[in-house]
Amino acid sequence: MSEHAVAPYRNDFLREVEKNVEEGHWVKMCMQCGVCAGSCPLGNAWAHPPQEIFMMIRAGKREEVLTSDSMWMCTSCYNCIVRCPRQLPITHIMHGLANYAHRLGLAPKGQPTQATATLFWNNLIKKGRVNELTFSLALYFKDGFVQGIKNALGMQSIGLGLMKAKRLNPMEILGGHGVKDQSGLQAMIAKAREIEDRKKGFSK
Amino acid sequence: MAEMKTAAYICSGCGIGERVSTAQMAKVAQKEGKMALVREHACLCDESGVQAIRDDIEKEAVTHIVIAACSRRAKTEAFNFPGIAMSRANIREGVIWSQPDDADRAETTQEMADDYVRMGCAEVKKMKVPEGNPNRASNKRILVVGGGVSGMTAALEMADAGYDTVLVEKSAALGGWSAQLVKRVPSKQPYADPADTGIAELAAKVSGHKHIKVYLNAVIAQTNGAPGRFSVDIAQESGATVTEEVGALIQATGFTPYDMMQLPELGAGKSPNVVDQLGLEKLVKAANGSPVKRPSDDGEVKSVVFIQCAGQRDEAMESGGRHLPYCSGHCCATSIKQAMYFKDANPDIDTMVMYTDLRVPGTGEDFYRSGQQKGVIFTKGKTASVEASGNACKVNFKDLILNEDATIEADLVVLATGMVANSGMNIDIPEEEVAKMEVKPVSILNLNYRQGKDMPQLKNGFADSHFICFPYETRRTGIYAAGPVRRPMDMTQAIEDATGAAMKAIQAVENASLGRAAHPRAGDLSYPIVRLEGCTQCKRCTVECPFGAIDEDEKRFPVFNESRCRRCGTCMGACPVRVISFENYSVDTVGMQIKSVDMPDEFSEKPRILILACENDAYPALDMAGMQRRSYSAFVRIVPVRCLGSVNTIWITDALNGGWDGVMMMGCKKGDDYQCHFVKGSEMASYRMSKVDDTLKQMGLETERVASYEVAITDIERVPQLIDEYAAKIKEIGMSPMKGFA
Amino acid sequence: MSASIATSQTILVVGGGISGMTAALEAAECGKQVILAEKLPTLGGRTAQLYRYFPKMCHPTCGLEINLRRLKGNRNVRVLTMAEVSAISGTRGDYTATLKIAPRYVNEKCTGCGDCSKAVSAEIPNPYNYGLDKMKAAYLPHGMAYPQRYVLDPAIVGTPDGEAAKAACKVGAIDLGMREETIELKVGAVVWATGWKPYDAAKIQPYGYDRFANVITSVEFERMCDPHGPTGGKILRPSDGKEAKNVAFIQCAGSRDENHLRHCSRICCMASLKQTQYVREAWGDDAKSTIYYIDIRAIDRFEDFYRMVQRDATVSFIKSKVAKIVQDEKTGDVVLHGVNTEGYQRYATPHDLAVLAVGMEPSIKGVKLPDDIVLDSSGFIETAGDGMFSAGCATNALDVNRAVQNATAASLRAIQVINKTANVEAA
Amino acid sequence: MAKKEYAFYPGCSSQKGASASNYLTSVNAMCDKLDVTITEIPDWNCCGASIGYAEGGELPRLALSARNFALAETHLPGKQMVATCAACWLAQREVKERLDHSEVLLKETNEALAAAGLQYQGTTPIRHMVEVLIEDLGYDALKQPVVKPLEGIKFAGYVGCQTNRPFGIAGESFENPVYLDKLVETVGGEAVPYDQKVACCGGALAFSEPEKSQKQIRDIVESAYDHGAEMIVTPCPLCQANVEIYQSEINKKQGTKFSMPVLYYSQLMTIAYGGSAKEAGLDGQLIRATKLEEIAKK
Repeated sequence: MSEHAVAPYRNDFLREVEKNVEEGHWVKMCMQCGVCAGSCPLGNAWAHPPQEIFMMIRAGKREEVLTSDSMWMCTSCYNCIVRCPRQLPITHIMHGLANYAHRLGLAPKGQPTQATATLFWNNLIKKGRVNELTFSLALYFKDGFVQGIKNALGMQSIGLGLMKAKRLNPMEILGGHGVKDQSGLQAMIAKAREIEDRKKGFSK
Repeated sequence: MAEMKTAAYICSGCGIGERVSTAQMAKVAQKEGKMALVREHACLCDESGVQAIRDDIEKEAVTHIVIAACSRRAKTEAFNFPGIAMSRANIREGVIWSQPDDADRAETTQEMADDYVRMGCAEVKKMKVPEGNPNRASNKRILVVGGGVSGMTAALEMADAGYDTVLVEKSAALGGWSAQLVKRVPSKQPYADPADTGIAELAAKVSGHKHIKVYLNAVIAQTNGAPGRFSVDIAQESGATVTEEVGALIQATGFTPYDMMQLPELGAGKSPNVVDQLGLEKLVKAANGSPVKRPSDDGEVKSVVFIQCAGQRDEAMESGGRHLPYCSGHCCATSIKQAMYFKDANPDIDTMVMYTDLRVPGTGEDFYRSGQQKGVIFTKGKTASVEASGNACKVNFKDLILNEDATIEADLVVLATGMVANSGMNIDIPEEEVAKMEVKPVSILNLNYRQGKDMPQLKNGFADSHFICFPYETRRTGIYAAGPVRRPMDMTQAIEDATGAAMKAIQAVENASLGRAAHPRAGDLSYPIVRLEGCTQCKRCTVECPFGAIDEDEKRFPVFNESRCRRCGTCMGACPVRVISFENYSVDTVGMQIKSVDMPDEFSEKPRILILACENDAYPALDMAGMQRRSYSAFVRIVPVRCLGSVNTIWITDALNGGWDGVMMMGCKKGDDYQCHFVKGSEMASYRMSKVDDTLKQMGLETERVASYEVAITDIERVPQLIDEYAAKIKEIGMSPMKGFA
Repeated sequence: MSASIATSQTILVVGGGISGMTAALEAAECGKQVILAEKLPTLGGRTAQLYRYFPKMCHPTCGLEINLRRLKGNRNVRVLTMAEVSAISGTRGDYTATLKIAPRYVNEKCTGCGDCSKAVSAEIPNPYNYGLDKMKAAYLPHGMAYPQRYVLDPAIVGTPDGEAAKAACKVGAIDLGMREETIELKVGAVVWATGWKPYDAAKIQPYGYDRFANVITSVEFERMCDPHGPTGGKILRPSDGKEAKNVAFIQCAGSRDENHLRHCSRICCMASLKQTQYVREAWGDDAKSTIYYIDIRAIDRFEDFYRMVQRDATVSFIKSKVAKIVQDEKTGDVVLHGVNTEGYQRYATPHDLAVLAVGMEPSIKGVKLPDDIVLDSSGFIETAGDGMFSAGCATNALDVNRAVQNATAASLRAIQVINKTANVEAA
Repeated sequence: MAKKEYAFYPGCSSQKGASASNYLTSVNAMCDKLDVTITEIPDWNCCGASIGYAEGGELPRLALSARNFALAETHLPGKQMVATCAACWLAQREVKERLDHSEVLLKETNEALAAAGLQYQGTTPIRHMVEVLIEDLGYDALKQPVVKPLEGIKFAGYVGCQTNRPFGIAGESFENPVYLDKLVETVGGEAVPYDQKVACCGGALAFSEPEKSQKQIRDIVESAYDHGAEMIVTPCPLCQANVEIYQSEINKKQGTKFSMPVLYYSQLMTIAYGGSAKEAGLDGQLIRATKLEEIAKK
């Protein structure tokens, strides 16, 4: 990480975050009241709550922040946003940091939400709409075939229930929902990604 | 003044008539009170009642009246007769509302009412209508000491109100510290950026103003006199001394930054790259728009750390603190401003403010946000040490959020040290201790006052002021403190404060010219009159006066400076030979009330308890107890006094000699958090009362017969309890043996 | 009353709280003519509703008594109560102010004997106690009320209660026929001392002031601790009257918050520090106070008070903006949820009572004012125009000391206008 | 009542055979009864949902929602876009806010859209179906069609997160919104006090962090029981799915006996308006809402 060696409490990492992380320019506005940390439904699961992460960014703790799994605990409930007295878009900053860490390959390996998110995204851009069956199957098998079978069996009753209730369609596996203009959609996503990578200096 | 003609008016309204015999009271007023005219009225405060009194004043030439009705605190608009001496017997709140409406209390209630009538008559006959201080002086010029932003503002505001002003500045130029600032913290929205100081313009206005006379390189050699007639010797650089006659003074002598050399642990003196806030202003001024240079090697400053509370918010000296125990208030905003100097010039410069509590009250919060917006970083941390490392500094601190020790390197470290008041000498330090000091304190006002050369200090070396309800009230009438000499403050507040002080100074000269008292008895025309032929030169009055109003002449007789006097009567209380009095408040006006009551014999089981109650707090509390119909013993007789400090022990001995069974003294809290409106009055009283036990023993009386209480105006529930407990105590120790001898 | 009592030499002071009284008295004691207009039936304002002042722990009514004495002894001040300024026209030195005077239904004859109050049966919420208790609909606002005249609540006018009050008054002070009147005054300068109001705590949703009985505001707590308040000075939980010994103080309730008040209200830290001492005085060592704060703003010599409270074993400090409050349906305890940011500890702490240190909102916020009055981003008066000035908490969030200081300055600025006009007229 | 028309964005979960297909069924029935026409936006795509960020990043997500707007603007000009899924509505609304406030993002997004031959104008407002009901129609209008009031049924109004924060329904508080309760009462049901009404069900973390989200779900269901509710009603497909589906899991793991039906407001209204159990999508419940079925049968 030599090109990213940052002096403690100097603003190099803060500037990096402001440049490359979604809504990152808000980080400096935190006044350390902690209302975000107290408002998170999964609070206990956070090794570093948002306001602490903001402080760590200002303290130049690049490694610790980007390799942390804390921001992956965000359920997108938006409690922190509506209560923040400085109106920081905390949810989005957490998403942004997670995405940034993920794109840099620094996010903790096998972090379940990260893996799920990737599967979800790939599933949706394939056809432009989410295929819940293939998505959930993929999810079961993300940890390998054997574990996948276990997971699937574990959820079998639910799966069957959903099928009975016509809320899970086995035919989906043969294609199912999707947008008509899939090429256009994929071109659009590719273009968007290209611009973003250029802007944020991600290697493809 | 015309021949005294007395009249008593007995009101039977508000239920008085149903509870007591007003006819009986009228008889008392006539027979015992010797009132020339006595009238009863069904509702004395209505048009007809007031008109009846007016008619008597006009047609019957009545000069002295007793109103036996409600409390002196009620119906003041109705009972307002200029030029007439008036005493008010408190029959409503003080008798019928404080006594239960029971048949078995009817007799004692009537006795109470009768006694208050007796007391009213006795008092009014000893009252004169005050004519105002004869030694009034009407010089309305005002002198300001100190030419910083506070002093200049005060001078300008007074001049703009049409008052001639003299401004004395010890340095060669106007402006003070504020002249050294590059910019100031903004005082107008959006409170986002440093603003121009406006000092040059202010100084120009002051120097050019037709009502302002400026002395530079000048100090006060001596200050004589009193409000309306101060004469101030101004020593100039040339050595020449000029004397200015003025009516009031404003001390706006500002502050000195706390000496950062006391903070070696924070790198002061260890590295040239560690400066205080004024040091930084100098660096920025020197850079004059170009990048700020690092003192050690003129390298460009790339990073700055601001350390808040440097040498401030320390433990109190008495508990081992080495630095300032207080918070100077402005420093957080000032550091934000200074960080902006760098950020506005070049956002790539790292600036960090290290704080434990960021203190930017009011709209300062906007300025804080603006600082963050500009990229100033704020770290809640406690600095352990600052060390020089080459051309940089290492700041070692504990990050209180991340809860770990950390270090940051910076080119420049700015210490936010506090404000130390330039308040002159602390006159409460005894001379022998002053003698021991290696650095002798230097007086600023050089007051030629018996009690010392400067204004008394209140706390932490800041100039005297009651700091909640009446922030300008010092113990030196006609001399007001303004700006950081009074309390640490920023420029915006100093401007406010100076304007307020200017107001008070103007008021002081106006009141002095009319021979009237200043706060809190503003408008009071009475003044202390001394019979020097009786004086024994004991100096108690000169020592005890809370306001330093009394000096001594070469023959060590007291010299009263009436316009310095606040009319509290502490001198009257102090005088062992009772030669000091006020026209409408004297040893006699109270003494005769005490003598006037009807004293039942020792077998009557009707003790008499005298209550001397402070009219500012204890008396209103008793009134409100009545308003809430909280009853208390019928054996007490209450006499309001201006301040317990005015209580002369003769009243107590006379009372006891006269057969009173007990005396309750009710005054305000004393000490650091004093609530006495005359600052030291209640303290003086308690000091005197500590000696009263001996007197009692000599008289062969139990010491319980005199008791002192600290009573607050809110003690509405407590006061009746105190009274009843004391009445029980008296019952227990028995009636006074002195009855019948008087 | 006609306009003739006022001239271009008169100063109009709007608001009869401590700032307005100060501005009026300082000018009057300089010999100036002043009209002091207060919209409530009594002078005294917010400070009259405080139990004690920090840092001296002394009693606001003590200073009020002095100011009332100054007022009673000074004929230069003309007091108008129940009077609201509805319009101001003209310019520096020559303003015309229109005031609406609400009917009090009690005239100057009132002796303050209280017979009317005894006679009526209707009760109304007591504004002096922020509605925490009720009072008779014929009332004296409080023990220090000035003028010391009763007031009839409009609700009982035209009811048997109104008639009963009238019948009970022996001095004919009750005038049920009173109507709102409008008066015009010629004045030379105006001082706006309109003061502040507590921020509406119900808007701070996570704290559930509107849902949980045991969440109250700091101003309500002040009344509760006053021996003459609704609970006779006892610190009790509204929900069940249980003795509240474990009290939470929540700082910045509305203040320093872009969702509510942008500014810091300055007084709240000191107010809470002071209130911890009420709790201590009430329960001794059994007391337990916890202050949840972002920054403790104890400026100047107040730092000594802060240090004293820090040493108090019954008081603890947690650096945290409380995230939310839930009232336990069984115990009635209020449970505070949040994170102590100094080292990151989560808490879910039950307390008997939660006191919200509510911020100061300018009273004039949302009121129609003359055009040349400029408000800042928080609604405080920044500039009031050439011959008009703001004083006290109309200007900024100030403590009593600073409000009085500010009001004294404002009265000089008004006097400057008067004196200049006088000179012009003379010339 | 005046006929109302909207461009409809159903979202992935509401598709036929998907986890919220019964939501769609009931919404269609409800709209018929209320004479509200919803025309599906041709070729709409997934909004990226709240989980899309990690892989998708910022601009691709903006592009996804922008595409939906662009399609609505092209094919259903002048019509407001209405979504039934909380996440879809929120994503669309956030993207609109950001694009309308950032020149840069607008430019870049349209650059990406151009690759699909589309352009974002920013002319179409996005509404949630609940907003349409409350603001465009109003409670009175919603009451009129009621023929079978849901008397005697106690509902816990579970609002959840994304229809409530950060935007919420106008006039509602984040901590104690009451619109669901009002809707329940409008159709004759009883809304019980409920302290979990804005709690989070774990959202997308139901897949990745089952223990953590199932703890949330347990609280949500438990509190409904504690407050005497017989059913939970919600406006959010993910809330509905999580809270209903995982009850059996929780029972299995933790020995609870949860069997609390979780419904959509639209199902309640359809039944109250006289619709059949099928029209209301009641056959789509994993935990049958027997009491509602009975009312439907009447």
